[in-house]
Amino acid sequence: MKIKIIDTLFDPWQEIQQYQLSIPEVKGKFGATSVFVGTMRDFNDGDNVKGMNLEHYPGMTEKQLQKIVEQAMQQWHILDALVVHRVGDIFPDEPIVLVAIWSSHRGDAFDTSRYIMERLKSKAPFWKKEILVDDAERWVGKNTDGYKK
Amino acid sequence: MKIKIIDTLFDPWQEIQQYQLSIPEVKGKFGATSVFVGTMRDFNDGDNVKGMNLEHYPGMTEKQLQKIVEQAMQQWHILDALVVHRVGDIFPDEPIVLVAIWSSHRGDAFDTSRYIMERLKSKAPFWKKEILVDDAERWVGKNTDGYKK
Amino acid sequence: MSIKVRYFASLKELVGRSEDQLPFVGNLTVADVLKQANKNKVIPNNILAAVNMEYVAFETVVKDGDEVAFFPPVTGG
Amino acid sequence: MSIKVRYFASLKELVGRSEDQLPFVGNLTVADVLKQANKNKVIPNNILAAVNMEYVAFETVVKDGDEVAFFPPVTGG
Repeated sequence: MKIKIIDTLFDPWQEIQQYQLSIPEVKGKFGATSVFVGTMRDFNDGDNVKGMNLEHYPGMTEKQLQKIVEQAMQQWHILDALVVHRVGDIFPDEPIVLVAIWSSHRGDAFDTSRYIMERLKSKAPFWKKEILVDDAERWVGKNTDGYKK
Repeated sequence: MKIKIIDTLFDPWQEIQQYQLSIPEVKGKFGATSVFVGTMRDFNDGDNVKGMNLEHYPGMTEKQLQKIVEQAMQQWHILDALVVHRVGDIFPDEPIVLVAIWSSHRGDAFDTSRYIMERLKSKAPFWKKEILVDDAERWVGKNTDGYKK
Repeated sequence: MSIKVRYFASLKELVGRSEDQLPFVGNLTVADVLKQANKNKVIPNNILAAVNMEYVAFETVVKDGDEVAFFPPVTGG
Repeated sequence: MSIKVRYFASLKELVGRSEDQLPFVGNLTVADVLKQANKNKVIPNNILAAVNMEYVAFETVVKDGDEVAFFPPVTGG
């Protein structure tokens, strides 16, 4: 399992490739990989957004993410997990978060990646401040529930 | 939208990278990417498996996959979709299927990728024949329901 | 005037061929086509059918020039 | 003998600082700590609290040396 907070641009697909190479013990054992990537959009709540600053609580963030992944592992059979989250200045089209789950069967992989994303969005201490096109800044108020349709 | 049947080894992460570069129109618009990769395991139903041959019905396979993606697009708001499926001889640790969905919001991306995988597993005309370690061959009988826990 | 019949996967192995050409005689259902092309074979009852690459019920009536396919439950993905 | 108090995001901007050091006087709850450190401020009522990087209820009693953090609802991912 790996949890990584980074303050520079990352390529989620390269992160997955590299991490998968580092876990040869799951080779031939995993039949399912479920991945979620959250990417910055250039709009939110009806406004054009030109950038964002992502603040976090160093130490607590890692601790809470660790806990979330462990809670998932108690509910589903998974082989490995990778969570990468960006902090600092972020611009549209840049990835913010990556969750990748390896498991034998697809049900576990799907359920776990979604569970981790929902928990991360409600429990991991990250805060987004958006910079609008007119340079006005605003804190994002609340994350929405991703299970609702 | 792209649907691709291939008979050679592919790297799912590279496929996603490349496809994403080919759809600049969604840049800044997608906030969520949900990906599923199905990979060949070296065991199934309690036996060690050394290889597999994947047969399909050329023409009908593409037609049914197209239909499945269109049905998903009627139910959820998605921006783009990529489906890649391998046919022919496949060996353990090689990817079999890739489904990638781009959408504004994560709920749609998660729901769509899972829906497409379930429909693909029950409707797309592919058939797996496993080759066991003693060279015995057997057809896989039935796909299980991935929504069950 | 004919119907093309195709078989896939384990069913292809069971019937021992991948294709038949049946003369079109009118008013045949998909079930009739399967029976007519495989007179002495016991066909598993979980077989699926498609006409022109779309899933159909076995009661569907076949038209001249149709491609009728039979195959076991699919196992891709 | 002290308690470290930390503020994040919009709450940090509201209180105008990121940290306080409070003397440990015993028998204080998390709610007391917030009140004591911000006597003349109206604090939004959706604020969350953590002690030593774990979420806690505002009734939790604080121990000497604890790090108590306050912040708005999280918005990562």
